[in-house]
Amino acid sequence: MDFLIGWLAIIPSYATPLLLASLGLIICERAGVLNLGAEGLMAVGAMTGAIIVLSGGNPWAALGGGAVAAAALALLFGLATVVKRADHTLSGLAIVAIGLGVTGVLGRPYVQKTFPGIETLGDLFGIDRGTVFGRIVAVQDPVTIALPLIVFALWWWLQKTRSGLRLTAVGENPAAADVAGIDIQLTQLAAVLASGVLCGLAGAYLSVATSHVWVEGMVAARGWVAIALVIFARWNPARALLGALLFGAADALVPRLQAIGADFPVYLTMTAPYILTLGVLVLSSLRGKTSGEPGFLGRVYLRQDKH
Amino acid sequence: FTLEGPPKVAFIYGSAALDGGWNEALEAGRKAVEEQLQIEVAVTENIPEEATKLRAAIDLYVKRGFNIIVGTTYGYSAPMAEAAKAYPNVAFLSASGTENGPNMESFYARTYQGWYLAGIAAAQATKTKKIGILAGFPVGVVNWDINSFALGARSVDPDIETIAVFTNSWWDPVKEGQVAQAILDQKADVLATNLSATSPLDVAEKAGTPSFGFQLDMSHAAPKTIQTSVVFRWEKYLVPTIKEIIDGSWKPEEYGAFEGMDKGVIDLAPFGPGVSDETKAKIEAAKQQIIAGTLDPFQGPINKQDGSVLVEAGSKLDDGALWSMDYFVEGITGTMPAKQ
Amino acid sequence: MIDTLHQSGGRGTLFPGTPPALDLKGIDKAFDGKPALVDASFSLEWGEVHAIVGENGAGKSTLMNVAAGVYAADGGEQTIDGEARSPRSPMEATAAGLGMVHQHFRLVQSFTVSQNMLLSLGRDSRIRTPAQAAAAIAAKAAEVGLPVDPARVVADLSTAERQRVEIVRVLLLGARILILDEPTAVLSEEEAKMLLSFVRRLARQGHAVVLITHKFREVAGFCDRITIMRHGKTVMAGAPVADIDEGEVARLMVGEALAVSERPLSSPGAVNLSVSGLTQKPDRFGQGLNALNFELHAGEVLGIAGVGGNGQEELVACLTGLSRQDQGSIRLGGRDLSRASPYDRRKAGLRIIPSDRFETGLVRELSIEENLALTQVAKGNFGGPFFLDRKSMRHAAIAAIQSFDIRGASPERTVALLSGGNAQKVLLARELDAGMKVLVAHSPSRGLDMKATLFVRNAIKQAVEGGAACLLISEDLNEVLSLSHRVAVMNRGAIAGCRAIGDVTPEWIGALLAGHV
Amino acid sequence: MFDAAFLVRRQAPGLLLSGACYAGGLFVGLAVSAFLLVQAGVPAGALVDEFLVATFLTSDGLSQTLTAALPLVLVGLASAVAMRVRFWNIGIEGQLWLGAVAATWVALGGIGPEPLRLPLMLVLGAVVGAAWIALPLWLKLKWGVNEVISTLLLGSIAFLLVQHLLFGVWRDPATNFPVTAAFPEASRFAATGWGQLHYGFLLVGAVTAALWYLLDYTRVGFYADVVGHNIKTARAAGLPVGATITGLVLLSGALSGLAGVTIIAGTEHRLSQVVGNGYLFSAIVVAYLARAKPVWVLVVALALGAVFTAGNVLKVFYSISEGMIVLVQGTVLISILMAQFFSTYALSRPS
Ligand SMILES: Nc1ncnc2c1ncn2[C@@H]1O[C@H](COP(=O)(O)OP(=O)(O)OP(=O)(O)O)[C@@H](O)[C@H]1O
Ligand SMILES: Nc1ncnc2c1ncn2[C@@H]1O[C@H](COP(=O)(O)OP(=O)(O)OP(=O)(O)O)[C@@H](O)[C@H]1O
Ligand SMILES: [Mg+2]
Ligand SMILES: [Mg+2]
Repeated sequence: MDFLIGWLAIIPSYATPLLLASLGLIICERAGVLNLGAEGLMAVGAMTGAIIVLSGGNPWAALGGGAVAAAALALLFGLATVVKRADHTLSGLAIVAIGLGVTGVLGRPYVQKTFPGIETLGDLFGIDRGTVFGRIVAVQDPVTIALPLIVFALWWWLQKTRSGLRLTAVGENPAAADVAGIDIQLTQLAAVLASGVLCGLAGAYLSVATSHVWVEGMVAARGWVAIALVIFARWNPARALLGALLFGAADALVPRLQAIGADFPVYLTMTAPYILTLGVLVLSSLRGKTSGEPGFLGRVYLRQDKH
Repeated sequence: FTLEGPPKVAFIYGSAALDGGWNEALEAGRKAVEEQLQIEVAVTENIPEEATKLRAAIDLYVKRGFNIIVGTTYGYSAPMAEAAKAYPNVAFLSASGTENGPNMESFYARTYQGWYLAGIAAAQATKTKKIGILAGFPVGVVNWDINSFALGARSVDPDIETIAVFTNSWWDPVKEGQVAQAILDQKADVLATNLSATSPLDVAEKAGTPSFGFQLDMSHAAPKTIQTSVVFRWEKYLVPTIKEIIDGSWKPEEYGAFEGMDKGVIDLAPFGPGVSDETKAKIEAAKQQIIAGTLDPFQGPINKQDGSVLVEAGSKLDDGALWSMDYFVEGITGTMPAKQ
Repeated sequence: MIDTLHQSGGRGTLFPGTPPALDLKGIDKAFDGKPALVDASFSLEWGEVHAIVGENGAGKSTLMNVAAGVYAADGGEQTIDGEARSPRSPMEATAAGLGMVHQHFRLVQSFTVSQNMLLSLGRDSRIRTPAQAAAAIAAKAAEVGLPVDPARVVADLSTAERQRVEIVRVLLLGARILILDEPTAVLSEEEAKMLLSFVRRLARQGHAVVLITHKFREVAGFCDRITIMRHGKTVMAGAPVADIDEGEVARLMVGEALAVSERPLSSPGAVNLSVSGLTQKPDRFGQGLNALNFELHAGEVLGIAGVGGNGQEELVACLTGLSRQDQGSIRLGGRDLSRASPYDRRKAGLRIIPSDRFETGLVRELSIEENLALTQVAKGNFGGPFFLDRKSMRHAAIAAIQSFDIRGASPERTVALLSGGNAQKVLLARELDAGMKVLVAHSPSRGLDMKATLFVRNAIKQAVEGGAACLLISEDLNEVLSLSHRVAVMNRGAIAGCRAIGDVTPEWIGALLAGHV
Repeated sequence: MFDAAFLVRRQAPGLLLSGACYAGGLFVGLAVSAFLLVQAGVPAGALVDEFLVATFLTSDGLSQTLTAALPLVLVGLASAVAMRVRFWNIGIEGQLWLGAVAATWVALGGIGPEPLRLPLMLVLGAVVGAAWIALPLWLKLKWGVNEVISTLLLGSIAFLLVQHLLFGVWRDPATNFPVTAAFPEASRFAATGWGQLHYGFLLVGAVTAALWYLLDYTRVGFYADVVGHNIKTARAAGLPVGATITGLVLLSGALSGLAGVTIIAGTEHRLSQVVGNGYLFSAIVVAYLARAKPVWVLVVALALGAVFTAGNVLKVFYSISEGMIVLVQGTVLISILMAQFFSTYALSRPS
């Protein structure tokens, strides 16, 4: 029981950064821009967040700052892919390099300096940690708690609002969106920026909310997991939430099993989330579901092309 | 071994020099060499543990007249040994390496001595009789720390259970914080980290749990709850050794330099505010015994985790056994990730 | 003559004294140096249906795309309702009251009709929710008399339905100038007739309509004036339809008179292809097949008429071997090919001209010589498995380019750069080879101009006279009737009836077609 | 916005224009990089002296570049052959790891007679690399499972398997570090004596030449082009679509596996936790910039090898951090990518 409670309580801390980043990627890719740069964007967010707190800033400002800084890098990505119509895949990889590189250079003076992070709900509202509810909820922070709302809002926006439809239309069929009077490039740029903001937030969450310290390379491939999650979620925010929880749960389980001395092959067990994802992927293909991939993902639209 | 030409020293790091942990401890040693010996010491960071990349860096240095090369990670060991054969007039020092030769010496410190003392302190601090330690990968130099920590604690109270968890990475502060939480969730009320990141100490500080750091004095990360940190003082090895190399009196140890508390290469950082005088006294006494050689953490009788006998009473593990340690001792709850 | 017509351009005008709805003068447009329009002009009056005809690649779509703000002209002047206006985007054109229904529809397939509609409505529109949009669509559709179901997903709609959605959309956006780019190419005869009467009505109510088409019947029956284009120029501007006959149009379009095609002269021989009990379950994408039977003899053309979407695509896919029937058999010259691979079917002499040449016929990105060699390489015609003989490939291509009169082609150019008619010739050159026994031709002249159409039909004719058999599947009844020895009608995935050409009457076809819709 | 209204695609950009844009992008990228490096403390003169001279004009620099390029060529080719049939092999590192694992098994176990040891390692490494991509391939062909994610996932799984071995049966019992014992001579490529270059370069050269011939002069290459551009047409034309995809994708896996063997038999002489790191990024960049053409893969891989060599020089003598070097790579790459704009599109403005 204790085991279960501890496990449940920690899952959100694993899932939150993954989910934030994949929501950003979903927005971006729904507009047709394939974004493989998540790892670099998150790195910039993580470093900026840390620098802001270490320079005396408020942790919330740090989250915001991380988002803004990553958005700036995303703007470069947008300049390349949307304005200069460069290849999306390679531009994404370049953004990873630039993000990791910039943080390595600018972040040097800030490595390994512990700082205060975001307050948990327990701190904020004095929730009693004696009860089961308290033990699970008190350790969460406002970002995590807000996430289901964000997911729902995003889902609603994409499905039910006109601007959400316009975004999706750009990714599905930009020629149709163009004659409908939608500014393709502006929409895509906005979507790219949104992915910058959310990936930056995810990165800043890692340093500011989870570990309260910054080191080079601390994103540790979580950006790539977020990309896998988007495909797993079939570009649907609600399924991304589910997927992030699933990934998080599996990831959180391994150290906990070690801590109770369970006899199991750790590295082989760590393959479980990957095998599980593969399984889900195969199952959904088996049931003949479409991948949900936006029709024009990763391709370049030009009005004066033959369509 | 005699050096040709004026001494020029180069340090090569596997990642950033100022990493807050392992490299930074060596970097302190490098600075001491520079100041105390009044020679220039060059630095290269982020050379991956690949033969091609390391060898290229060594070649470049040697071509420019550098003749004392210090490599700082175990993955450098084999390619450094090859370079040592190719450059017999260059001295090679390999931190946590495993190869030695006429112009090459590996060096490491008996960290387990410090961890034994930390274990004693942890036993004084625990109420639940559960203490926790998180570590990176299950290699010998890590396993002996964990085992020694547990043995130190059980020397005070044989009922103490030590929870040990490997994060399976050397460098992931996010995961380390989460693993620390996992240990605390198992009712451990003392937390030690065998890694470089401070995030576990941060978790401990929030929870009010007494904590132990490693490699450098980590008290800044947990000013209230830190007990102490097991720290390296590499200058105590590097300065005299490089001096010997320059003098021409250096003779590399056959099995490498393996220094302990007697030389001061391994030590404890100043105690935190929460450590009682009684504990301090106890630790100080044990420390003196270790320095005197009358106390060895791996002195029998010791059983393995499964209850089988590891060391009979009256004997102790030799250095070879220490390096190949791939098991937990009795009283540890934890999983060896890839048991054979 | 062109000049006089241009100046007298008001003869069809129902609203004298008003400025032209749309006027384009001296339009130039080149794509990366390659001219598509050279000093082209066009004038459209309120209240008329104005046809634009011309060969493939003549510049019809390009001119209208310039008018609608999709392409930016390199030079020239444009007025809309008397005001100088050159829209720089489709949005600006919409704002000026000009709406275009493109040759390839601009709808988001995964959206419903009303969601598509919401997209197009400007920010200031009062319609903000799908429900409001649905109501508006329903109202507009009722007003103009085009049935449209706002709740359905576009991907599930038939081509005709999609077109209605497009038309209702531009009308709802307030278009008074309506440009329809080859709207009837994808419609059945019935559907086309309905559409054309509708636009005529619209024009009479005061709209102005541009109709791009390749069919003179439609010009004669439904349009007021005609503009003819050739090689990017306007060769006849706005002549009243009543003053001109088909021969004249054809002459102006291609610059020479056209020979009239006939069905191949030959007496049918032995059964070459026999299909029996072909059945495939219907799915989301199509109608499926329902115990379909026919026999095809050497030296004959069997025409299969029918409204699109009655299983034609599925039949061709099953014959090609791209999809597998659930039941039934396919035999060619006595061999059972029911489960054979496309390769074995080709080896047995089956050749296919698909309805969409760039989907299953040609590879856009590859060169003409490679496209021509596509089916030959595997047979070892251009070197063995470990060596590809590019030299002989090129020689073969040069020969094919000559004998099929593929224009604008050199062997190493990519097929994407060819016009539709010439691309189709590449396909014909490849498929009509010596080994052909049975040709399955699906809408072989869809979207082609008269000259190219004639070329395609002649090629089929010659092939059949040489002893091959041809299954001609087409929604163009004219094509079926002029080429076939026997005519079958396809309905709901089955052959509803089959007769020798001499016995075919309009009533018979009408009755069988009417089984559907 | 941004003159979208006037942009047209160039129909067939000339070689000169393409080359000029490539060079222009490279130049701008290098200029920005040089600025960054000077800011970071590298004297401008040293950039030329050390960087250009040491990398390209010294024997050490050249042998270093060649050695570094060998695995890059193989992974670049691996990525390229898969790209030819529109298969995204994101699991290159996984196949590389397992190829190395197979070779290690042969080397440590002393399988087979000594003269055949190295060939056996190469063959087995290639086979296992191919086997590791077979599952994603099968899933894609059979059920249309997206290979981007399945190969990515299997890449992660492969690395964990390596961990399991390195911390389990293969750990060096003497030191207990996750490094295998060193391979005996029979399991290594012989050294040429020129820097670290080993005779694996002959293998890499031969493989490149073979692939160049395969893709440009045989049926397989022709089939691959058709399948890669229009799979439906390929099917309808009766081409062996499944076999073509299967062949090239398995080849991709095999090449990755071979890269793993080349690394451990050529320079590392043991299996460790780092030998496969970072090759995915390089592979995709190389294949993409080389337009998936084998000969160009060779050229681009050599260029990237030179970048690594130059990076080493900067790290060693100017304390330039890894971050700066990665930043420079990213900057040059994105600059080249953006420059393509000018050769791909033209403005058609009213005159
Ligand atoms: N977006 C484009 N890019 C390049 N060339 C184009 C483009 N659009 C049209 N062209 C070329 O311009 C010329 C005119 O084409 P257009 O589509 O206007 O012909 P069309 O008269 O509509 O023919 P069709 O009857 O085949 O529809 C052709 O040579 C065509 O290939
Ligand atoms: N998009 C394009 N880009 C470049 N050249 C093109 C393009 N489309 C067509 N062409 C070339 O321009 C020439 C004129 O094309 P057009 O479409 O007018 O063909 P055409 O000769 O009239 O044939 P058709 O009888 O099929 O209409 C052709 O030779 C064709 O190769
Ligand atoms: Mg055309
Ligand atoms: Mg057209």
